[in-house]
Amino acid sequence: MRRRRTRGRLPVVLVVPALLGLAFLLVPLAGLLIRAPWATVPDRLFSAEVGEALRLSLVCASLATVVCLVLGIPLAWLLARGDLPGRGFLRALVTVPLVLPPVVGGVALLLVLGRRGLIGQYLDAWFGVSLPFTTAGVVVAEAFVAMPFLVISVEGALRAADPRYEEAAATLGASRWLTFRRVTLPSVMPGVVAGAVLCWARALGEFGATITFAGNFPGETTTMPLAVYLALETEPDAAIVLSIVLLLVSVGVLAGLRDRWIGGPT
Amino acid sequence: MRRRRTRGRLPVVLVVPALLGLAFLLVPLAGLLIRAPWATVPDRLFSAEVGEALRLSLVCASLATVVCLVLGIPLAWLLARGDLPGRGFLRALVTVPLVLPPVVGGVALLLVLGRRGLIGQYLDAWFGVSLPFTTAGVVVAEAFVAMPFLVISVEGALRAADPRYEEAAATLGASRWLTFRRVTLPSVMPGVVAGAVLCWARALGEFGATITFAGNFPGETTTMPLAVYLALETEPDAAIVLSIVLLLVSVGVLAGLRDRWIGGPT
Amino acid sequence: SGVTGDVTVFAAASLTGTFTELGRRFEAAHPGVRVRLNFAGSSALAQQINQGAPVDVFASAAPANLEQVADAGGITATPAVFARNRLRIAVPKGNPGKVAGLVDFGRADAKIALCAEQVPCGAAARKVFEAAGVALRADTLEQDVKAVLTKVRLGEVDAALVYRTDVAAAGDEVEGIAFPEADQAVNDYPIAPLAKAPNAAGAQAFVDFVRSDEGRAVLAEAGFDSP
Amino acid sequence: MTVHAELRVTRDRFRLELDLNVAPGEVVALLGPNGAGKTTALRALAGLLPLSAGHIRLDDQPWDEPPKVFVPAERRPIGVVFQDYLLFGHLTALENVAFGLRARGAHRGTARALAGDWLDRVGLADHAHTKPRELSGGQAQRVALARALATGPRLLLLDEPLAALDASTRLTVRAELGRHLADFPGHTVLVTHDPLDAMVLADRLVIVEHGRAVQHGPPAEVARHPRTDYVADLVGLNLYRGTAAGTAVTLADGGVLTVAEPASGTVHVAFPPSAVSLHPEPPSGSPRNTWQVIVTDIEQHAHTTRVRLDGTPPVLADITTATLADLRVGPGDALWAALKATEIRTYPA
Amino acid sequence: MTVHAELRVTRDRFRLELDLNVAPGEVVALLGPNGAGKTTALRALAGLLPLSAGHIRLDDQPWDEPPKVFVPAERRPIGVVFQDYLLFGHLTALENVAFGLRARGAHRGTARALAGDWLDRVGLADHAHTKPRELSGGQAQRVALARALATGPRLLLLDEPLAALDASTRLTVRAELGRHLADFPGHTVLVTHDPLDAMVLADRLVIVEHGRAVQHGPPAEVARHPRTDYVADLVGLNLYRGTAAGTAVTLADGGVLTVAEPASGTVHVAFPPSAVSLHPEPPSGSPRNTWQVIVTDIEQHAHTTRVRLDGTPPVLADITTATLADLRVGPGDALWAALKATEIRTYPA
Ligand SMILES: Nc1ncnc2c1ncn2[C@@H]1O[C@H](COP(=O)(O)OP(=O)(O)OP(=O)(O)O)[C@@H](O)[C@H]1O
Ligand SMILES: Nc1ncnc2c1ncn2[C@@H]1O[C@H](COP(=O)(O)OP(=O)(O)OP(=O)(O)O)[C@@H](O)[C@H]1O
Ligand code: MOO
Ligand SMILES: [Mg+2]
Ligand SMILES: [Mg+2]
Repeated sequence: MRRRRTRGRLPVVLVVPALLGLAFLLVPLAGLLIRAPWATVPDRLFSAEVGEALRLSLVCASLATVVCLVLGIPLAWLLARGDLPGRGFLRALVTVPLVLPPVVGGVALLLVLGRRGLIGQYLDAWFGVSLPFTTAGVVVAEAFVAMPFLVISVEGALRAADPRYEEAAATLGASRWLTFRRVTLPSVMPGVVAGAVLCWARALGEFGATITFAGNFPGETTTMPLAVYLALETEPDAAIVLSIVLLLVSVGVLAGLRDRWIGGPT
Repeated sequence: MRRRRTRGRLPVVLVVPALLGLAFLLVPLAGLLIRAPWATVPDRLFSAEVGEALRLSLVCASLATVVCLVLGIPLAWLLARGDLPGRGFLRALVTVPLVLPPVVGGVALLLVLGRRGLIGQYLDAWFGVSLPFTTAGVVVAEAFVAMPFLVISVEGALRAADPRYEEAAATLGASRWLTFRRVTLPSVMPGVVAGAVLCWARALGEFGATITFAGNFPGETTTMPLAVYLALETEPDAAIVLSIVLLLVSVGVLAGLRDRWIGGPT
Repeated sequence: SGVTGDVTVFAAASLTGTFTELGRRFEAAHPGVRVRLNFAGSSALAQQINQGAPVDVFASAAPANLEQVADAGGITATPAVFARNRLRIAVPKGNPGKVAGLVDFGRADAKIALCAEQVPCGAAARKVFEAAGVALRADTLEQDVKAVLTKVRLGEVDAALVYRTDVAAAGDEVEGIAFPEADQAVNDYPIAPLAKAPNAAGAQAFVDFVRSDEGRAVLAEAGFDSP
Repeated sequence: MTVHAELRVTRDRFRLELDLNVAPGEVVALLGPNGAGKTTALRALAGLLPLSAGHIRLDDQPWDEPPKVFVPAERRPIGVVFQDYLLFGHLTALENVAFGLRARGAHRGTARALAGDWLDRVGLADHAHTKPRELSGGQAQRVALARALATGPRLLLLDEPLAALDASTRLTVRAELGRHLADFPGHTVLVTHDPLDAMVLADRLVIVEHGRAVQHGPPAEVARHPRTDYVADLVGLNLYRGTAAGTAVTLADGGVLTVAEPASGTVHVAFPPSAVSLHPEPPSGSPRNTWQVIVTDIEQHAHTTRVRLDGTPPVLADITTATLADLRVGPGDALWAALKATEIRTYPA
Repeated sequence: MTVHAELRVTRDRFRLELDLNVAPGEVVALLGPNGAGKTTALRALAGLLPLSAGHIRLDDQPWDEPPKVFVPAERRPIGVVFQDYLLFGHLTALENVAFGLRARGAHRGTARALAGDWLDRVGLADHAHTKPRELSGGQAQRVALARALATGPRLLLLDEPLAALDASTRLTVRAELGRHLADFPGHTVLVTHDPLDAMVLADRLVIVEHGRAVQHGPPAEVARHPRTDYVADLVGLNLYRGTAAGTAVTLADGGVLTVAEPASGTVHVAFPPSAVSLHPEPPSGSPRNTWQVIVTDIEQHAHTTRVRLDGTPPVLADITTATLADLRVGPGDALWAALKATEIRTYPA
């Protein structure tokens, strides 16, 4: 059967800016694609270093996202539902790592978790744990920068959700924790997915805080953005190719996951 | 009357990670605050350059947020409600500027909107408009980097909203545009606010794309993050002070606005 | 003099302090002239220039970046080297790692930061290691000298190689240790007016000013060697 | 200017196959058990659910004709009251009602004034500036009703518009709705569980079960010839139109009934067949209404017998089988019908 | 083990001041017009709305006592059916019903099995795996009912649990609910608009208007001595408990009534006062039930007169004032009451 248009015409006032917005986001990428020295792409794609950087990027961004989900969703819930004093102020504070230039964020992390840092000195002295210059450090830096995205997205979703369903759960004897797990969380899933996507993508592209806190050592802390940045110094074209590789992989992962998460049984 | 606890106890399983998350975000800032050379703060705060950079940052981030709202909300709507083919793929593409290391984003913008760029050459030749190295260029760079945050947050909120209210509006004769303005948008306001906050904060902290696309001219394109970068070159402690100034202002603005937007009559 | 209007100078980030001062002095010497300074990494500046940025003068931290512009036809004049910089060993205040010379960089217990090879100070570091016959070893390869210096200031590493100028700028938080092989890797800072400079006269005047005695004095005070 | 609809919708395990024709000014009531497909049919008419086959036309103007034509909801001149209200939470009651008027181009002031009138009519003038969340269930439903009526639609679709109303409000709102529907030149489709709502408000009933019409026709017709016990039980109601003067109602088709509540003007009067008692001789005692009738038909239902009687007015009576045996009557026999005035409900028409 | 509640809640312009006591096993029905505060009262009992003053206690266990005690909803052993269902959209019908059981610690398998039973009881075994969005309005309400009942609460709060059900389902679900409430050792508060639901299901009525109780007491009591016309109109119903055998129902307090539908076991029988006709002599004809009665009281209402009559059983009759004049009777006079079997509704108790 032919597909009929079963909704009203899309309004021009919305479609025009939407397409402009799309163009604004996508045309620069087209610029990169046009400029890329395609002949060298296969070489680079299969070089050991690039492979390693890519793997490291994906692993660290994913771990950072997990950390953000584990800590960030409860935090969002606390901000949206807990009756805390000074909630508005706390909420504003949570956005701070967003505003901080990433390099300063890295410095802040060093001040706290570095070898001589507020907490880091004890970590080092008592447990012999030192985060800077390690892969764990990359995860910490990425999580620090990316967490606000998750928290704010999820909090927005929580505020938009109808709290009367939570009341219904309470009358069925569900504790706030069970209510959260079985009622609240499923109903804000789209917001959580949106937040996780933002978080993962931001972590994947993170540069400043990572290099400042975790340094840059191939195979341990050199993620793709770091490789791209350094390549820019000497071979700008190579940097563009690396960026495109990063983009393709991230688009592939997101397009794949989205279908799983969202197109699923819901 | 004394305040009674009228909801169940907050569950530990949520509160503990929430507080950990909060600490993770806030302790590094405490590190910065402890380390800052407080004696010099007042001097810097009232120096002409810092004032100018701050003003420029606030103006550009706000303009970029406006651009993102105007283009991004329709785009989010198109992704959430339009029956486009290949929607999942488009949605993944929209996140791309997030993943792109910002410096590469700046290069991409130069390739497209620079004086020799794909589009920029015509802008220059036909209208004599050149975006790079201007304040407008800062807004463009910030908007490019920040827009995905808005789009993804708003799209998440749109997906979580009950579409039957839109159906009700349609039966009352409302076009999709009117429905969007008067029914959909108000009901996803918390998501829009969350997105706008993310967007504004990200724009405020934007560094890589800005310095690459718009350059670093004091009074014209030197926003606070660029000033912080320059300060890092000469006086690292000053960089921390500048960052703290940026943070305080952004927390102030967000805490202030939030109350207006959210605590209001809704 | 016949210099008027704006002079737009793109200068390497490591020149932030000195060129800000030079710009101020140039404006004082040429009333009515405004020096517009754009500081960023040399390679980013080269990119911007090649994409058509309206620039009068380019001062780079390495000859390679200036050559990129020259290759693209942006510079026709012969670049002049206006300053030189040498490496120094930088250690945190009090030298907790007890580092005395380049040989200590090979110690397994010492945390070391160097510049990445892709940036000039990294290339220079490689040369001095070769000259000293020490195997190059590092815990981190940073994107620029300032990042290396940050690690030293915060005590995250026990030793690093940075430029003399950086040690000078870092004040008493960082101690510098000179070493003989530094002479093997002197880094040249070239400057040139752009072929399509909107203000050609101003461009030439600024280049001349940087290379004048007054200019050299400012550079020397920051720790640069004269060419 | 008739609505012609052949509704064919497939939804997972459920299939709707319903033909509907609604003449201008006509009110068609859909009655049926839960899950019969009444809401589904309304959604298809509203343009919220595209047909899989069949068609919907207003006169010769097609609204939905797979695989080609589909006029979206906002371009159909309709008004809908949803089963769960769907009031806009961020707008006040007044703004909710004004919404449709504004959407159809009315000026702000005009729209608000008209909306205010409508709120007044449903008895909520006091709550004009209340948000839906602060309305009680019944108040919310009345706002929804006002919102749908305010735009003066050509096809009005009502999904249980009176279900959440309390007895007294229901009477007022039903009367108001009846008045409006009587004046209303457009077409109305009404879903309801309440046979009385259906009988009083509708010109024609369509009884739906399992997605199909099991019977349809004018209320009196359906009541007189119910096809199944289910229908008989559902629509068993004597209903007349008449003119009231005090407690006397002169019926349009002959006969006078005495009622308890004085009224005036055109009214509906209704009473269940079970309220009518039959006597071999003129009865004495409290029943105010007694008149002679002739048995035309006797129908056996599960536990009762429905006797169709001719007279002024003609009437249906439900009696037990035992009574029938006692009375020993058959078609053609004469009897006296008795009916207490207090059994008769009067509704302004 | 009694629920004592002094409910004092202030909500913007609305103020609730309602005292409620519910004994174990007792069912209290709140009746009242839209916006009277019935839902507000339920929310306070459920712990979803803290009192501003007053108290709620289960026996001597305090649930809400401003300014100190407040037991949150999840720690009150309650079950609630909400006026707009509030089913969890991401769970199937079965999972919705199992939710409360799981929350109270039942194992997955046990919870699902029990939930399946409950779905079966409300006639939705077929829809166990359907999502709420795909249920019709009435189906959704039945799932909500099953969900609240499944946890075996000590205080059951029902906000119009039968409102969206069609006539036949309503009968089944009402009977099922009645059975459950009769077995139920806990306390029940029921909000309804339907006086019949209230009379059949409740042991005591509380009539609420403008946030205050205007009358309360056992249904028969309230029906016999309505304080206002509104109440008289609302609860005017003759209601008896009895044992059915075929079409004969032997009433618990004496008397036998013939009904149309055969039944067996304990039943409620109900008929409106308007169904009772009064005669100076034993009437002949269709009415199956005739018995002698003595006038004890005559009460004038707006358009009808309610006559209280003693006999076996005692009965209320509504007649018009004109009839009263014709009959020329006063307290102490003897009359014959007549009632058609088809007028009597029978409900399994
Ligand atoms: N979105 C849906 N997807 C699949 N099936 C659905 C959907 N909505 C309803 N149904 C099914 O379609 C049938 C008809 O539903 P509908 O809502 O039309 O019933 P209804 O007659 O309005 O009942 P009620 O009187 O209870 O409101 C039901 O069996 C229901 O389960
Ligand atoms: N959240 C609220 N804030 C302020 N006022 C409210 C709120 N909810 C309800 N009210 C008001 O309180 C009064 C009582 O409402 P409630 O919902 O208890 O009525 P109800 O008796 O349940 O009516 P219905 O039978 O229509 O459901 C109403 O006048 C209503 O407008
Ligand atoms: O141009 Mo640089 O910042 O000294 O490498
Ligand atoms: Mg329905
Ligand atoms: Mg209510």
